[in-house]
Amino acid sequence: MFLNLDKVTKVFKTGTFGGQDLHAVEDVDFGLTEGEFVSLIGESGSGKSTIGRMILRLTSVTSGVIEYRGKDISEFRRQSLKDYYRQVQGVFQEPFSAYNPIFKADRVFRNVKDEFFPEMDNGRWQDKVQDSLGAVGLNPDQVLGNYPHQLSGGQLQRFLIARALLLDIDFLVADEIISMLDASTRIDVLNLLADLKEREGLSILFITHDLSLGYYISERAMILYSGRILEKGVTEKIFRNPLHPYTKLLMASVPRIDKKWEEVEAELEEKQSDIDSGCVYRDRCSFQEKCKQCEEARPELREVEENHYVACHAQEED
Amino acid sequence: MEPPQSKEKNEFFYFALRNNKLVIGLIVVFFFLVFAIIGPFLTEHDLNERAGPRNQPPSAEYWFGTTTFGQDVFTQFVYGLRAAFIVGLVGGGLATIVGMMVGFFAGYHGGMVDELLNMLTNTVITIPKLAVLLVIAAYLTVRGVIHESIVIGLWSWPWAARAVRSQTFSLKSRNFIDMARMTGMSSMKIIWTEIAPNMMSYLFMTFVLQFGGAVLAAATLDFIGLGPTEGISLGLMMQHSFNWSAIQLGIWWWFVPPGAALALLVGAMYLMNVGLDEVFNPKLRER
Amino acid sequence: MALKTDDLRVYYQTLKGDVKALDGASFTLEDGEIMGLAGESGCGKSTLAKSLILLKPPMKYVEGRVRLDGEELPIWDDEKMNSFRYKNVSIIPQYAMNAMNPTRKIGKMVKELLKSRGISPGEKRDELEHRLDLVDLTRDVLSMYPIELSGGMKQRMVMVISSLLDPSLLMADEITSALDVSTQKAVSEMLVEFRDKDFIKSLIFITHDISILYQIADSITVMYAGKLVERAPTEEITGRPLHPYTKLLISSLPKIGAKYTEEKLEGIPGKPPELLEPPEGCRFKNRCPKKEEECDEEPPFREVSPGHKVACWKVKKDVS
Amino acid sequence: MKRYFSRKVFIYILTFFLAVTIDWLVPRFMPGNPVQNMLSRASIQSDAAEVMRGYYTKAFGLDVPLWQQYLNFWQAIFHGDLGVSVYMFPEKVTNVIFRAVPYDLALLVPSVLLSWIAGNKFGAFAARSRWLDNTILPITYLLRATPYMWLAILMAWSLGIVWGIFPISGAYSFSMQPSFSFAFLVSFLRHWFLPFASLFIVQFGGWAIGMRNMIIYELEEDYSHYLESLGAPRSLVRKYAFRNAMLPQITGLALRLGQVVAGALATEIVFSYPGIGYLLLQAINNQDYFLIQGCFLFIVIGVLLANFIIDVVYVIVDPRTRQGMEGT
Repeated sequence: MFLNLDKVTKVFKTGTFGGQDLHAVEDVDFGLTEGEFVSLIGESGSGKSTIGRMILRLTSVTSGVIEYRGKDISEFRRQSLKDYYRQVQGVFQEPFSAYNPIFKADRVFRNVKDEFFPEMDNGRWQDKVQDSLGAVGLNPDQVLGNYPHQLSGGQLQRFLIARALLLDIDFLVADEIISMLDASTRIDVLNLLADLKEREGLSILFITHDLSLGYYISERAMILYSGRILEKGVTEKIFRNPLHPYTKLLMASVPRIDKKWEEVEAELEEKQSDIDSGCVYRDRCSFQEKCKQCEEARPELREVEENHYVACHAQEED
Repeated sequence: MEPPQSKEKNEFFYFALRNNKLVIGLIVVFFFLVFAIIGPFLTEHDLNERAGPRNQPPSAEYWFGTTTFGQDVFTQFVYGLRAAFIVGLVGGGLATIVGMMVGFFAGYHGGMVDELLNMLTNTVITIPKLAVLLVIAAYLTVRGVIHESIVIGLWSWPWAARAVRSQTFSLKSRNFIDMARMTGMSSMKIIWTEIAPNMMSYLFMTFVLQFGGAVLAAATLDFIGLGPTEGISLGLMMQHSFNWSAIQLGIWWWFVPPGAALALLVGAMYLMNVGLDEVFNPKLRER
Repeated sequence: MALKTDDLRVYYQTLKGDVKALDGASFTLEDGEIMGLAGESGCGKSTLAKSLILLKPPMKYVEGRVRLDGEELPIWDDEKMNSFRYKNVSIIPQYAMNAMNPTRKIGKMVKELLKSRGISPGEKRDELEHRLDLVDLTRDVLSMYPIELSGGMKQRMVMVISSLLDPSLLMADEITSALDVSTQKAVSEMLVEFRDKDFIKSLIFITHDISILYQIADSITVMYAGKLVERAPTEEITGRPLHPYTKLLISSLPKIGAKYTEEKLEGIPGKPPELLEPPEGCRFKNRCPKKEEECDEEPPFREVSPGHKVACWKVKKDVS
Repeated sequence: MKRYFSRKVFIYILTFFLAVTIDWLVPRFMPGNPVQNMLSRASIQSDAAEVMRGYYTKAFGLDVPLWQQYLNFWQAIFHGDLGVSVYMFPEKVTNVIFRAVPYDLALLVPSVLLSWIAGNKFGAFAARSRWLDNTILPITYLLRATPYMWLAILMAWSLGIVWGIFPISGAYSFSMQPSFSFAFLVSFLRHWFLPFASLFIVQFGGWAIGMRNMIIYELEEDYSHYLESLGAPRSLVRKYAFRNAMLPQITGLALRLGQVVAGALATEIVFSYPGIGYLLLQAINNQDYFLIQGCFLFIVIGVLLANFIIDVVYVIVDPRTRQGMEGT
């Protein structure tokens, strides 16, 4: 495994004075092989962004280990951390907020040069910049020298991907990178990610709330709810045969343009996040056989068919 | 839908020049600044020299009249104005810088660092400035304007620190900080190259307020006798006039100019601050 | 006919000049109709909603007439407009999460709001509670502060408040974009129910997400760069879009079951024009694959088949 | 909630501890022997001086180790023993202070409260009115920037000397003794008016500006726009904005009230008004360390109490703080 998460947990202190604990991510295990495109699908508050930020070392891990090429990433310091960032980068949801509004957009490139390539002469650097802009489908003459507000959301996101490409990355965390973009441009950015994976052999962790996007683009998918992975596996299998009731509910409520919402009588209560033991999904579960186990024990992720896992007691019997 | 926003510099000047508060404030401050700089060259008298007859009302020869000791009020006034600018710049500047440092570190690092710095800030806010000044006044039998400015600066930073801290806190959650962190930059460098430039306008406004506050604080200290033992200041002029019964004797030209200058100068500073706020924050503009 | 707008133009005043955010909108809305208003950010859809209820600087009324239930809406006159607000036209704003005064208990705020509009809160008490039940909120929320509610709860509370006086026209401005898919569905369905129960006569539902409109709207209107480009019944526009922009927009949406490796979707190259100085003629022409010379002249927004209006020269040819 | 307050209390105790330590340091920081310094300033007869020297050397405890002196100081504080004043020998410092406090209360409580109410009303009224914003508001900026003592001097000179309407020195006529007679009351009020008015005017400016700036922010908040969209009259929108803008002003009020004990140093000096401020000046001029220490202790306690009250009040009036404490 090239990236591996082992029982990763993140607990936030909430309340201004740190009175309560919020388990944003709980015992998450998964791995990524080289050149793989994996989707992490969940609603807001599911902990999906926290997982991305922990992989990027922007948030610390409360317990558990994240390993990159066999090394615990929490042990990286200065030089080794820099080496890590040379290979692993991230792009986030809000295109404008990733740029310091008072500087020109190219500053993100200059920062990369200052920190990683201080010796490189300017001519060669310019060539490198042109190459990576080309790789993300931007015309350097149109985008260089502009302030962030003069560029469109789609351009800004491509710009950030180009920034990552300046480093010889082999892993990219893409956290909701198209959800703020306009419909007419978002699909192109998504296609770009897929192209990069094909062309450069990048591994990509694609974090999204949108099932259809996850399906469109990824080889494997993980469904996250309240900090736990409820179902994971090969994308087609999950979509064709969703086993977890939550996955089913998600499938039912995604607005689609080809099918109307079925008469799913899923009156949705507010999420209950204060479940301390038992299945995190039990309060909204539509399964009649709400067995005792769901109250008491957290279901473990089990493989129900080859490369298809689910964490649900109801699936354990057979 | 928002109209397209543009942050170009000419827009700043466009609104700055059309903001009456800012323009008037600037003119007044600039006027006093020029006065403080060239004033001393306009007078041939020394500060404490007996320049003429006692208690002379303003005249062509003694523009602002003379004191009970025959000193030229105009001379004292222009030197006092200088002292006010020094206190404002040094005291206000120091308070802004210390507040900035504390605010940056507390806001950026959060957690324990934040807790400790917060505690320090609250403590400094509660302990009266006078108590500290008294200790210092007792210790330094010879004090100048600079000493006074430093003490004021070191004791007025908490308000600035609180403001800077909350600003830093909100900037910190923006993604561009994450982008910088993902180049392996040190937190010091991130603070200086990413956060601080974003807060220039805010820091400047903080400084303007601190400048005004320091000038007023110094005037009060001077008036109650904890001010400089050497030189002159606008506060000292008021103290002297009061102590030598200028009120009862009706020597108004001795105490009117220093107070009026203070009120106008600091008032202009406050006005400027509100004007700047309106320029930087489109929501506050006049409608 | 519930609402009829005629060549409505509302600009934003900026330093560099007027941004022509809404540049001539004419449409009619039938009684009981839910109209979806779709388009990219900056296309003027929110401007349209805001101008129908609270038109204030930097927005500027330029021209156009609006009639609601046969009566003229004086949208350019803030004072006169006041008697229509809430009672005849109402809005669920984009910022529904922050729409309630943080330091007032919700029930008290509603009471004061009603009183200020000359309505006795006692009279509306039952109706209010009834509607809380409908949107699945307990009555306790009335004695809570907004901050004690979750995002979804606040959203529903604002829905109840905004529709309490049974306005003829309700506008929902991007209210689902910040919500999770499951909540999105619930909120949208509740609005349909409001219409079915005759709380409101008609609804304009604004969103950038056409798939939601497909689920709940009777008709869809697509805007581009300050202009209406297409308007038709929902099934018609999603099944047989005529304007090139609508076509491209719909074909770029990933469907569940579509996969990159099997069927690569395409976006629309280019970006919308600056509305400070929009180009002459069709505003989509620079991105349009079918662009021809005649596009330099502005295409009229005409009916090409019953209930289906399009602003495109090419469509005329296709049809005739 | 509990955690929140226990932490707050901890900070207050820490601050109090620090303040008392500084207070203790004041005389000890002096170059030379504090007792000697003190007595040389107070011109008294030599046999009395001996008595005093003996008393103060013992009181300061200069003959025991420093840590012992420090502990003794704390002990004395808890016994309410702040020593004996030099300047008013042989009166106890606590008595001297308690005699001054009523004058501070009489002067400052009305001036702070009235200026707060009037300033807030005016600031809210002036906000978003182009006409007032350009005419009267600049004047309030000037008021806020006016040094207290200067306005006091101006008023004393014009109303006191030139027109002779008000007396300008003391809290009542020198020829009178405090009593509950009508004549005394008139005299008291006449002496009270000028210091009160000068304090009121300057503070009025500060409150008015604070309120104006706050309310403009509130009027641009989403909840205000929502009310406008639903056709709520201007009065309701403004009422809500005003209420929310008041919250920071409450903090300001409490802080200011906390300083009531500190008096309005400069103003009291100008009018020789016998509050703590005036007392402190006398103490400083006479190097009366026990009195200085006592005054500061009172000031610090006042400030700390006021701060604590704000913390409690805030939790009650602003639901947002409550939520933060319980977590979301």
